[in-house]
Amino acid sequence: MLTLGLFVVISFVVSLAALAALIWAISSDQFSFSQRQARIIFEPDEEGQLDDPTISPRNGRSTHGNIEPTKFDLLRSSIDASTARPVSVLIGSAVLWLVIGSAFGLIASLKLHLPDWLDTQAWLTFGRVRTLHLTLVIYGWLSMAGIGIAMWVTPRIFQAPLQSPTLAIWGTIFWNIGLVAGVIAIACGWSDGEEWLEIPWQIDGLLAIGGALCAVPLIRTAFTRNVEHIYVSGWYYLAALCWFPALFVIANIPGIFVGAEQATVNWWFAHNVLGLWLTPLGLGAAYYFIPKIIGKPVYSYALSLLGFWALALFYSQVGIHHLIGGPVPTWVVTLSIVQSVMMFVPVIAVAINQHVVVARNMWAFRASIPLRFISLGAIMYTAASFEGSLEALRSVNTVTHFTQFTVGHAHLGAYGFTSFVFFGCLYYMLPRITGRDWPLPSLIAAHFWLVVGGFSIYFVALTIGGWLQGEAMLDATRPFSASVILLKPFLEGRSVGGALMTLGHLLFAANVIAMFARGRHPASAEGSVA
Amino acid sequence: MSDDRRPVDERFEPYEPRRRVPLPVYWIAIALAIWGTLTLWRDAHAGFIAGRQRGDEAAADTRRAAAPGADLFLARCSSCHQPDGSGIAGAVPPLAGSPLVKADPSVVVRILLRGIDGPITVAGQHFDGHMPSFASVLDDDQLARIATYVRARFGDNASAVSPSDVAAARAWAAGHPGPWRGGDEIRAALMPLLEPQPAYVASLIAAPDPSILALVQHGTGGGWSCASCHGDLGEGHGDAPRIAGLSSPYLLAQLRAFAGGARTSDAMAPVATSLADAQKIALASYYSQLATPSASVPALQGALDRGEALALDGDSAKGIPACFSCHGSSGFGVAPAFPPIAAQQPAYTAGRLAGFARQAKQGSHALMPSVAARLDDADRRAIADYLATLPPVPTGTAPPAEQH
Amino acid sequence: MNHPEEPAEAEPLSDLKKGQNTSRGIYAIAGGVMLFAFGALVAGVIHSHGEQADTSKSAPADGKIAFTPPPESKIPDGPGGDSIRHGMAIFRNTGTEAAQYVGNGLTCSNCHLDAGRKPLSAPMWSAWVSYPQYRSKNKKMNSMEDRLNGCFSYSMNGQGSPSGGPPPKGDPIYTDLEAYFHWLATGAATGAKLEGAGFLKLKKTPLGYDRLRGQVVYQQHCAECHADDGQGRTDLNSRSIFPPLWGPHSYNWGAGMTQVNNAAGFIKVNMPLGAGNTLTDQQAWDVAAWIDSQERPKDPRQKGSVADNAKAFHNKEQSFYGKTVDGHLLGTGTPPAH
Amino acid sequence: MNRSLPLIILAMAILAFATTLLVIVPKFQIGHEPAPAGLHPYTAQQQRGRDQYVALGCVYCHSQQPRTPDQAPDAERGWGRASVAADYAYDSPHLMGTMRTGPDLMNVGARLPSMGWQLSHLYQPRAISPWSIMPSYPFLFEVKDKAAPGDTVVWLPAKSAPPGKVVVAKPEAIDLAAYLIALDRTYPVPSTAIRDDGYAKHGAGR
Repeated sequence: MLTLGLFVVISFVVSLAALAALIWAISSDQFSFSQRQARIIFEPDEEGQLDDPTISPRNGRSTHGNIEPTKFDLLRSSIDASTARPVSVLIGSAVLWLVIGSAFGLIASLKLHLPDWLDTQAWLTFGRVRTLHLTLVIYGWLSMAGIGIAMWVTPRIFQAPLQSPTLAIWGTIFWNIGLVAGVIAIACGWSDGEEWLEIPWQIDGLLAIGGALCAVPLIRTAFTRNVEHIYVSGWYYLAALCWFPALFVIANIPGIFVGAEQATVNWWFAHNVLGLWLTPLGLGAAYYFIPKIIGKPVYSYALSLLGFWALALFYSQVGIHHLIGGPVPTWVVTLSIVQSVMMFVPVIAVAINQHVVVARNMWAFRASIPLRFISLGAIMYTAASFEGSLEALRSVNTVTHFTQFTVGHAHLGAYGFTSFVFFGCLYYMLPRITGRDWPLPSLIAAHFWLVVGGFSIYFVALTIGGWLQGEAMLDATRPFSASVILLKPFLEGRSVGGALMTLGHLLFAANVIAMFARGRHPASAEGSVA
Repeated sequence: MSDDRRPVDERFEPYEPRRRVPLPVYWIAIALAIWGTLTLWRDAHAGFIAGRQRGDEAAADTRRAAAPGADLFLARCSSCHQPDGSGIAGAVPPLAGSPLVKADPSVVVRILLRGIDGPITVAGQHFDGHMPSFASVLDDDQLARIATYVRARFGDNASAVSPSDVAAARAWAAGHPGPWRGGDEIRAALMPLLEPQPAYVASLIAAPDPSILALVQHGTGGGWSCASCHGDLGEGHGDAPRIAGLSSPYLLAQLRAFAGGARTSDAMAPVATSLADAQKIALASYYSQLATPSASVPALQGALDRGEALALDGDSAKGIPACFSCHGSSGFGVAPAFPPIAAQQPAYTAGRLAGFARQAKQGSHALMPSVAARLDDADRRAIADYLATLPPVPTGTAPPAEQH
Repeated sequence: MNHPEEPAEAEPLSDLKKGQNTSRGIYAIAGGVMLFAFGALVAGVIHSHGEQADTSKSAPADGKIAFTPPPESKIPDGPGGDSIRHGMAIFRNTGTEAAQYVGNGLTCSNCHLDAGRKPLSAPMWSAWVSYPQYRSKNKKMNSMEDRLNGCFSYSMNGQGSPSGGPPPKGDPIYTDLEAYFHWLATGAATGAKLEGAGFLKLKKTPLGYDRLRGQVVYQQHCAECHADDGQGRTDLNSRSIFPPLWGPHSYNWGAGMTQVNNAAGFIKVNMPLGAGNTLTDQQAWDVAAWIDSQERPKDPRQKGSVADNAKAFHNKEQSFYGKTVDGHLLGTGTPPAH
Repeated sequence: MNRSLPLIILAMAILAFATTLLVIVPKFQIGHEPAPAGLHPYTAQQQRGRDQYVALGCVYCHSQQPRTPDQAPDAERGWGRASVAADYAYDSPHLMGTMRTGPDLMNVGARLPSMGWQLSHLYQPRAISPWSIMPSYPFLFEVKDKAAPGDTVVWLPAKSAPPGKVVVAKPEAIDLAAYLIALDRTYPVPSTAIRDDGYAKHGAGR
């Protein structure tokens, strides 16, 4: 008991010491870093201009005049050309999985208040449909879109063409095969049975290979880069691309963990998928695209350092807050609770960095839908993280644990934050990749308002319903049935919200398909401006 | 036209200006670090407390084991036989001065193991008693301590009883199921010199109809079998209650209430609805006659001391009357409206009390809702667990032999 | 290369900068500690507020002193404690512990609920501090023993007991009961007006009381426990659990409970047991009238006719004694029990 | 932050540190707990039923981890004592769950030991609990005109039974019900058993 108590103290002290060391290093300029290196790529007149390819002269909105091409544009064009093909494949797959995944999500949501609907087939039972939804949106949509965005951004900030792009295409193919195989296995009832790890471990190998094939080109690009400094997005991407394979492989090794041990591994993994995979992918993208679109830099270098390393330190240890009050040692749970609350530090750092630049340029927020998507996503990251920290407190967790509140929270993170950011990024990226304007620009706004409205309904319904459900379960004088009965209208509300979101995704997919269907613009496909 | 347009040129690539971390970020980080340290300390302390709570139970067990039986007597016997062993005139025979207590040690032990059902004369006074069997709720060691205490105090310091004596008597009792049939049988089997005892007149209990037994055991004739939830002998499981030995009118009233919707239960409603009234009557009669050993053990981590206090004395500060002030001494029930509550499954008791509290919140002023509304979670668990430690109501007959 | 938002380029650390860092560090730590203290303060205020809401119940009423008797576990050891315990046992099991002097199926604690502890059911801690006292019932200064003698005579129907009357003067039963009362009143001031003393003085209702209305109330709220015939109920060992309210096993016509106002006050606060104060005042009056208009053992003070006795002892009472109900003259008495 | 290799190494070191704390140390601590004497490995039939439980995704609505009375009234609902790490000694995959859209099932076998009830409930939960939102599982059953010898006929209340036909449980349904009935962890555990005791307070729950 004493030795284990010691463990907790040591781990917390180590984290705090690391944080203190980081703060000291920042405040005393220990990180040698030359601003000149990072800034050499800019011209003085570049700042303060909205850069939004969804706004084209065709729909009568243009914000800046025609600027003569520069040497840098030429370089950038060749960089973009190197990534165009793998990124197109990744994004095309991601959007496909988004549509299918959200359809399954909608079915699962409807089944919760229409339990006798579609009940004759085993593969359509709630337990499988819900799992198909999660697997498709996490490993299909979010992961592939995230990798795709990373693959487009990373060469740009390294100012070097993507190394071995063919590997990335093969990686995408492997990943897709693994995903399809996993989805079929789950639909047939072959599942590893742990949340977030349902794909049978025999199939996980394909995903692991696919992921590795996608990571290698990016890491190689990092080593062949043409700038000395690594922009903050690059830190997040590099770390995430190393973290996720390690997590995924360790969590999927069969036969090592049993029972309660397995539960700790399960939640260590499941939360790290959010914390060390989706969050860095989303934050990396937001760190690049928010200033990119506005045309002004984020607030502070020192803050982004604090945000990144504190995230690594604290987020990696929060997973066991999913087992509060459960059959695992008190000290692990407490450690995760404390580290969850310590997450306020990196979250505030990121929030200041990203929100301040948007707040000072509200004109851009109003003008640009991609920026709106990304910036709203970043705001929801702040909100989700604050909510998550509070939810980890024992007093709050007692109510929210085991309820739909946590589902609302998970969607605030995985949808409100990551998906919103990715939507915005894709709206920005695809015209650059294809060299064409969006073919159906009016659908962009429709997409935005559908998912914003749908998600608001979704989140509010589950948050209120989940809280009431938790209160009902804590009151012994109310039968368990009370918690179910009171929840039903909120579940119906969730379906309404989910339907709006799914509709928005269909519009988005239609736009993407229409864009790809027209092929890449010959001029940009050439990779040269001339 | 626009198709031939190149995408708008980009000029800006993001970078980060050099700016110091704002002081409020440091403040928050430091405040959180202090909070985290305190939380770690407090939770480590909570683990320590939980360990000690569990340890306390163990310590209490050891304490009880070390006690010479006085506390067991007070908890188990005194509510009927009175703390001074004087019994209750016309109801419960005295222990003080009883020849049964002074006789061979096996007499007290065998009575404790089997209970008594029928007329008995003690010290010239006539009783028509029903003493419960403690075989299912106390272990050999506890029974030995009670017997030793009773004999020492009320039997002129008669010799002590050892757990092995109890074990031997238990083996013997296994071949003699059911309670002693009055003083007559005790006199015949154990104490020929006992004063003349009234004759035991077997009450005529009709053997259950085969169709009712089929209903009970296999569910033939409507619903899931009773036994599949309530146990082979109606002893109950989890939150399925013990129904053996509950009075026939009470059981019948509940079956009708489930069927009519006056009492709600997801599991009972479909069954009660599908049973014909004659079946309900027969089932109520069948279960009221079963004398089944207790299968209840405390399971809710309730405080047994608190439960005992509430059951015997209530809590005047909270306006809670004693359970036994209506449900009879030892929780044996008062027919027809007040069911036996002794040896009930604790999850059922606690859940039922919570349900009554719910009714009170919904505006009911009926008796149980009014009382249950004043019990909190810990009280409900305490009462439920305490009642689970009591011997079952000593009524009816031994279960049909073919079910053993 | 001119970025207006940019602070000055990083330069080698000067002593001035070092000093700035130190002061910033001090500000950071002080601010953090203050923020934590502020947070703790806010959390503490919320917490203590929640606790206060729970305990802000008991407010003193009309100048009377609130009193709580000591818990049973505080009974001292030794011979004094034994006497207290025996007094408590007599109080709870009067028919067993004082069998010689009890002529019905009641115990003291049937009316003095919770073994004489419960407020407004004539608790013994308040009784103890108000004796000796002049009582118009017997027109003399009564000691506690005199009062107890009266209880045995009337409420316990001593005339029907094996000894034919209450315990004789000086009997240890009195001593032990008084020891118990004395202990219950530990810490109460002699002669003080304690909150919850005696029975509730229930205000009269405009409709007055009516025994037939009371019969309906009785069937609805009382019969489940006390049985339709008012004879109470016993458990399977024939031990009385719900006391008989009238008839040969109940209190006799000399008992204070035969006065409708006393019974109504008792019922209003205490009945149904565990659901007190759920009947309306009118229901309490009516049901008290129904119960007290039933025949019961005769008044032991009766020398001549019921009418004479009514004039001598019952003329100032709200009682059915001596009245004719359904053709029966109440007060005639039930035949002796057994 | 100008070099990628140190960045990657440090990031991985932090993850390794977290993994040690959250995975490896708990594994050794929990691994040292012996399986309770009252806990038995699953029989072949129960294991088949458990596989059905996994395949149908029951875990997404049903937890298997009752909480302490200090925290929640789970025991009062009949869900059993708070579970400890050793209760799961034979569980792989673990099925602790994180949702209670339906009730906790850690001790459902002690609470609802009736095979007949379980089968009826799996066929159509709303035949028993009209408020239930649990899926029905008709594909685990056959609807026949007449039961063959050896068939397990499922009793249903008149309003839910297919008219003129009988519902017979397939082996999968019987396996699943057998697993549910085997879920009974009501045996005692030692006072040193591992679980999260963070809700214990002075005087609370005692």
